[in-house]
Amino acid sequence: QTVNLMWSGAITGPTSDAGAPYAAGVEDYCRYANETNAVPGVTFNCIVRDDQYNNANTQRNFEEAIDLEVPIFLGYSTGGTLQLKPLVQEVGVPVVPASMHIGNIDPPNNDYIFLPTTSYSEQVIALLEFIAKESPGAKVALVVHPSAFGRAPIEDARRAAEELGIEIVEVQETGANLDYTAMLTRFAERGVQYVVHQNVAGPVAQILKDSKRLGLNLKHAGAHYTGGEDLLRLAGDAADGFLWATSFYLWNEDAPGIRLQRELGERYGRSEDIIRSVNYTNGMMAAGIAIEAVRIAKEKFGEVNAETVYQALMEMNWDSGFGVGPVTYGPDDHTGVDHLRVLQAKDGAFQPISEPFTSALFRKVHFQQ
Amino acid sequence: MSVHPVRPEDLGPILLEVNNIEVVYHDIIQVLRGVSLKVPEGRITALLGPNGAGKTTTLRAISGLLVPEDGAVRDGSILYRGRPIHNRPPEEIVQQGIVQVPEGRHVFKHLTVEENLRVGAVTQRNGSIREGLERIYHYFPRLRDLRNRLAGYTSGGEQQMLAIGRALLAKPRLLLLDEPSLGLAPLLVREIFEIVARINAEEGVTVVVVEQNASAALSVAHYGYIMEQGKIVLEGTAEALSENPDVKEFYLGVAKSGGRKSFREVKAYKRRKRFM
Amino acid sequence: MTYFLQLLVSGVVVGSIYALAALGFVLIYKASRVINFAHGQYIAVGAFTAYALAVFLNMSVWLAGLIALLTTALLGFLTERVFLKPMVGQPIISVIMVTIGLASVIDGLVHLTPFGAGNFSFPAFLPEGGIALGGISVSYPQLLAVGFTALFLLLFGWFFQKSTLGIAMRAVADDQMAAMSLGVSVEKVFALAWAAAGLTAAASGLVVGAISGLNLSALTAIGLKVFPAVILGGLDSIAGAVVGGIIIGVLENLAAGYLDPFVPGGGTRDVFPFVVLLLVLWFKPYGLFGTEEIERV
Amino acid sequence: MRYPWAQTGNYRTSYRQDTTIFATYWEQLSLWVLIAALLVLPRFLERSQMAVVDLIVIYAIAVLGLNITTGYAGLINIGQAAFMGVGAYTAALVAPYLPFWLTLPVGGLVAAVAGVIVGIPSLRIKHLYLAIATLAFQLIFEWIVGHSPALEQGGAIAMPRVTFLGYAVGFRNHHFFWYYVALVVLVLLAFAFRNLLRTRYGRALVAVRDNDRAADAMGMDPGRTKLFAFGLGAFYAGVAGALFAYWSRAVVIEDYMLSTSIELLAMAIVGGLGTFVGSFLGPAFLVLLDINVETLSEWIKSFGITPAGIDVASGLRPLVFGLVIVLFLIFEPRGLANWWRLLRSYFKNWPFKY
Amino acid sequence: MQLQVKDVTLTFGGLNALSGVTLSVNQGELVSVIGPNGAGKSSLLNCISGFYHPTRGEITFEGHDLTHASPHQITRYGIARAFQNIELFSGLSVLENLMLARHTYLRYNLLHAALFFGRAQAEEVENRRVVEDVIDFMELEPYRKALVGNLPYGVRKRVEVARALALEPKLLLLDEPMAGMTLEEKEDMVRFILDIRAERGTTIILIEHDLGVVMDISDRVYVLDFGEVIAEGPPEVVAQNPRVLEAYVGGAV
Ligand SMILES: Nc1ncnc2c1ncn2[C@@H]1O[C@H](COP(=O)(O)OP(=O)(O)OP(=O)(O)O)[C@@H](O)[C@H]1O
Ligand SMILES: Nc1ncnc2c1ncn2[C@@H]1O[C@H](COP(=O)(O)OP(=O)(O)OP(=O)(O)O)[C@@H](O)[C@H]1O
Ligand SMILES: [Mg+2]
Ligand SMILES: [Mg+2]
Repeated sequence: QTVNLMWSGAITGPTSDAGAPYAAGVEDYCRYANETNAVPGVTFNCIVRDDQYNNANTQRNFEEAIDLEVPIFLGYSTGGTLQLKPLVQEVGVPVVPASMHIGNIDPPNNDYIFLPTTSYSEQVIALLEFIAKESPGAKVALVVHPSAFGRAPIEDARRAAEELGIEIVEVQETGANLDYTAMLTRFAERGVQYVVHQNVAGPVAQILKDSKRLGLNLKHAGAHYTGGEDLLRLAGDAADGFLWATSFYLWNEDAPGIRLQRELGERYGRSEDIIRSVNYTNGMMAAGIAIEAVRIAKEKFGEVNAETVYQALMEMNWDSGFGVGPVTYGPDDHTGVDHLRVLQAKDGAFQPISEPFTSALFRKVHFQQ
Repeated sequence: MSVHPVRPEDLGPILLEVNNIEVVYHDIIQVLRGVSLKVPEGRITALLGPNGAGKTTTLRAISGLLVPEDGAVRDGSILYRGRPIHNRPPEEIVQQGIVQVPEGRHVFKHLTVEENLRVGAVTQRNGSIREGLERIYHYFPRLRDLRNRLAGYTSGGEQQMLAIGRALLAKPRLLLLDEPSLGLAPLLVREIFEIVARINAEEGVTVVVVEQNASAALSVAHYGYIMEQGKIVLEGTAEALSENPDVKEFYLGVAKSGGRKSFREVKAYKRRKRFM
Repeated sequence: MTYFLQLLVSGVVVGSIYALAALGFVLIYKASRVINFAHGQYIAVGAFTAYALAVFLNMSVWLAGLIALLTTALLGFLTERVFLKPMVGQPIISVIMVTIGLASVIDGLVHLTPFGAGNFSFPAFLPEGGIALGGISVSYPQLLAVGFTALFLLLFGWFFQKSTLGIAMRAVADDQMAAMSLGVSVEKVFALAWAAAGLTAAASGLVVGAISGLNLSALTAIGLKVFPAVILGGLDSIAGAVVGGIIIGVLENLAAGYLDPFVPGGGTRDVFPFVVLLLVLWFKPYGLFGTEEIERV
Repeated sequence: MRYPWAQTGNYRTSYRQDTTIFATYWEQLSLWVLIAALLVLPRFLERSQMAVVDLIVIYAIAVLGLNITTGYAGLINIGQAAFMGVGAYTAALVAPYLPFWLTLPVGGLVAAVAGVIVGIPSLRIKHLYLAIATLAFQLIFEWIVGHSPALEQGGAIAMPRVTFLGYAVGFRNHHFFWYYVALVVLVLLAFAFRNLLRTRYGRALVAVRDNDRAADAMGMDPGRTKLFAFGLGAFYAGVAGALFAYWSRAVVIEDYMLSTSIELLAMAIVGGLGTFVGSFLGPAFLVLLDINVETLSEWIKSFGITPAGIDVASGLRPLVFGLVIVLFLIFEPRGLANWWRLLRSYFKNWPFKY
Repeated sequence: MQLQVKDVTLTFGGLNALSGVTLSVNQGELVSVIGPNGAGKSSLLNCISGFYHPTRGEITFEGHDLTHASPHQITRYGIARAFQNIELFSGLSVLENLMLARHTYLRYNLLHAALFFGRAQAEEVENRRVVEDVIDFMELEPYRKALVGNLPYGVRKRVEVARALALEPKLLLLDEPMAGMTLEEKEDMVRFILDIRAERGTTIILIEHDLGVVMDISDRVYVLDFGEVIAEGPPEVVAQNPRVLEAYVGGAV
């Protein structure tokens, strides 16, 4: 039996620096699954589509995927996923986006969308908790990407800051600029101590470099897509001290998923840059979730379709080896890996400075739990 | 009048020879149908004819400026000092000493008068531009006063002077003038033709001038051709042409009685039925 | 006060990058009245060529930069020959669309190399840090930007005002046929303009690469930032490109410094230049230094 | 005429006849045949193919508008996607309160107002400067949406599911339903387009393009004519945008960004700028081309010969898109419409060669 | 008095194209304006037709103030012009060029136009008839559907005049309608001008460098030099004025 899978994301266009390795991850894991016969009796036909960060393309791809009767769809952007929500709800095909926007799994129309890991909101709140512990009452600025992706955690972050007794002095949206002097000096003038980023690596690196050049006493932290090897490479030693929250293991750690990633990357001729990319890991995990769900569905219901895969996801508890915790879903739990760690850049590498944990504060401010 | 009609050869060595050329625009519109003419060196040759006869086209064929108009010489040849030059790129032809002053002046509106002149010197390798400019200002003292004015803001006559001066800076041996009197007041027409005659006399520059204003052109020219519908229909020395009765009536506007025709009379002999 | 000065200084620095990019843009416009929407792509090509030479072939970044300048100039020259030459005499919209198509073609080609996605950074080739003047700091890559801009400004300024070839280039823009009648080779002029534009584009690519790393979309985006600068300065003015670029850089920074706190979400620097652009177009349609279209009836 | 169907040439014997669009009855007939074919088309296509057809129809509406502004009035507009966006956001805001057939014109009208506002610079500036002004408008539009909480800052605003004559439009019939809606809208707007262009409105547009000083001397206000051109072009875009919103079930800023504006321009050019048929051929060609290049690159990739890290599709799509534009401009500046013309005259004269 | 130009001065960055020009034209007159190049003849016409606005002075036409009016307003008052450098819609046919001149006579609205029904169609047909008459009058029948850009120069000049005529003006401004024409074509043009006047009583202001034409057909002549009127009167009188001879002809005619 052949099962079609499709990923649609930005290999080109905005955010392609994350999208390209992500796509590679999806592709390679799929291949691996076929080679190792991961689901007995099932071959996967994995289609990887570049939607150029354009929602019309995403939608077209998604609809084609439905015609191909994919049991589960791998998505990408925040905008694209938010747009698809009503349709996903209508057709009942599970979707795993790369975007960790909490809005994807908030009502309405949220039944079939599953985040692979903790949300941006949770990551940012975890960082705020960390900051509050380090310097109580700290003044914080939030710098975010000018898109739905960037704005995702703002509301939750404000509420969390209130709870934590720290002050969010400013929220700034910023894409790629050549210079951040104005913003940074103003932060400094207003007594900001920490800058928390929800962005992609490029702008963050530039901000870190400017911050260092200006000799400002600012500490920086950021959510999943801000960090990783890209940041280290672009910012150089300006990255030192950067705090990073993510649910993934890093390429230089000894985790089962990472070992697999290295092996596959080398086997399929990926460049070292890709192999080290956390988004490569990310893509592998997304593909992994899909394939694992298909495996469970096949094993349990004997047939693979959107409905059975959805049922499979509902009871999934898969230790992927890529994330710092198991991927678990349930009726009230649409985040896969519920744990995350805070890491810090030092001498050109990220070192974990916390154990994996889940943020109770996040649950409190977001779900009022 | 002499027994033999004077031929161009009699006026000087032939500098340029157009042999039976046919010119086609856009690969389909044939404009010249076998035009032949000879230009004696050191003389002024006039080319007259009604609108659309193909005078401009003939000049363009010589100077290579058919290219930007999507035209080409299909048949025949153009020999300059015995060497073929038809269908060569214009910059090459300018370098050999043939410069055309286009119809309608075409000054560079956004350049100053002096900059306009300097463009004329672009093909001059090492000659001093200063010297060339002085020469132009000698012929056209008015341009010296206007040297820093944008050419777009000068009057029609000044633009015509500029266009001629600009061409002279390219040190032509053969200057092609296309309707230099177009839109000029009588005073300026005369001034321009006087200067053309002086340039020809003082520097020995050979000139071909295309004109609607036949009397002005024939007053300075040595030899003339008359062209109609893409063909040369008449040629001769300027004097001979001025005496020709057809030329007199159709080009010089002389009435049968000998005096000037009045425009008031046109109504009488061309009235037609209409419906208004 | 230092706050203001710091904004001003870094505004000038960023502005001179825009100015450098705008220069190349203006060169093409000046000679051929073409707006080049592929300018950002040339910037990217320049930067990636230098990177490839420096990293893959282990050249010194300086040498790699030099070769990149020349290669991009050659690319400019070739694109003119291949794509723009057949367009002579076509309406402006067609020519604009050719450059847009060209941008897409170059994008596609870059995607067929390893540079399509991802972030890269030059090996260090400038000393660490920078100079600090009374509490205002400027890094070496930023100084490089200012230096390049000044250099090209002087070079092209002289060229267009004083050299015969430069004047002939302006003449071509004014009236091609008349220029041809005087022996100016229009083809050569266009090709030269595109080559020069390629050269300056590569220079901006190098500078941007040095300052903020290499990323295809970030590099090509600079091609858009050029518009406010050239409109402000005047589409066909070399000095205007530089002044316009610098003013836009400064205004951007002042907007970011003084407006952002009052606008929810901030980010005014991204839009402010374009608002300025519209205002300039309204009050001074030909910019500060652009030549006014002479229209007589 | 006794046998109108036997008519082969263009016999017009009165001024009134000379104002008709169709020279021959054959042409009228073939138009009806075409419309009939379009009506039954969905019977032969899959749902996902219909999605593509819908897209073409919707873009064709926007391109018709662009052809008014840019093709006929000669005002280069690099912000047509923003006008679509205005229509789409308007639709999203009013859709909960209005039936969809009212939402569409409302979207168009609001876009038309935006068009007139954007056209204001055209009162003072021309040509490329104007082109850049529209570009600025496009970018300012993107920024404003990004900063408007009421528009979800560019995030998704879901469009309500439409019920028509008591029948709810769902996933299975979504594309079929919107196909018919879009088709009706297209036919109406195309009809208006053709008519407008042969009246004083259309002539005025062409006049300001050709020579706005002379137009002024003819007693038409060039300023108002340009604003009209922008307004009308934007109206078409606005309607297209509103349709696009329904078609994609949600409004997201990414669909109305600069790249879309450029694609629309490309469609107009490839179709043949300022031509009627070009407004349909261009979108059809480029949309289908893109899909086929995608398929092609997937095919190439299936051989596994491309080096890792290089995505063929990502490279080929912009490459082919750009090449098509450039090649068309160089070799067939009059676009597909010209091929169409040649083809038609071939059939008209058949069996003769000329 | 139909047209009154009072003490008009026009300045371009310090340069006075016109200084204190006063001029009046009566209904049905044919008035010529002559003068050296750059004397300000075209500028004067541009002031009357609204393309330039005088720096000082005022212009009135049948009680309408033209001083600050825009060209399209002035056209509606009944003034039409032909340009010195041909300003046709070169991408359109002769017919379309002339139909454009009927713009202000067409009154149907956008809805009529979009449906092309009833009023729109009727008006189009009606105005088409007027245009055809003009085509006939100017003997342009063979070129009716030809693109203007491809026509010979002389014909294009004629189309310009025809287009102005299609506006059915009360005052017609002609800026060098015969420049660059052969004698024969000039004669044709003169014939048209005389006929226009004879058949329609249109007032005409003519700028022309060909003194022969001017002297033969004008009722009155104004001579401009350096933006000032240096002479005015019947042609025979003006032709004898020594200032005119010196400034314009540089000696005897
Ligand atoms: N670029 C062109 N494309 C097509 N036809 C052209 C072109 N240039 C000129 N023609 C045609 O060629 C014919 C001759 O034109 P040409 O300009 O040579 O005449 P001319 O004798 O100089 O007339 P004039 O006195 O009006 O300048 C005319 O019928 C004209 O329409
Ligand atoms: N738009 C303008 N800007 C600046 N100067 C102008 C403008 N229009 C005309 N001029 C100047 O005003 C003066 C008068 O020009 P105008 O065109 O009226 O002369 P003219 O008498 O019509 O000459 P010609 O017989 O050559 O047509 C000239 O010096 C001219 O340079
Ligand atoms: Mg001619
Ligand atoms: Mg004049």
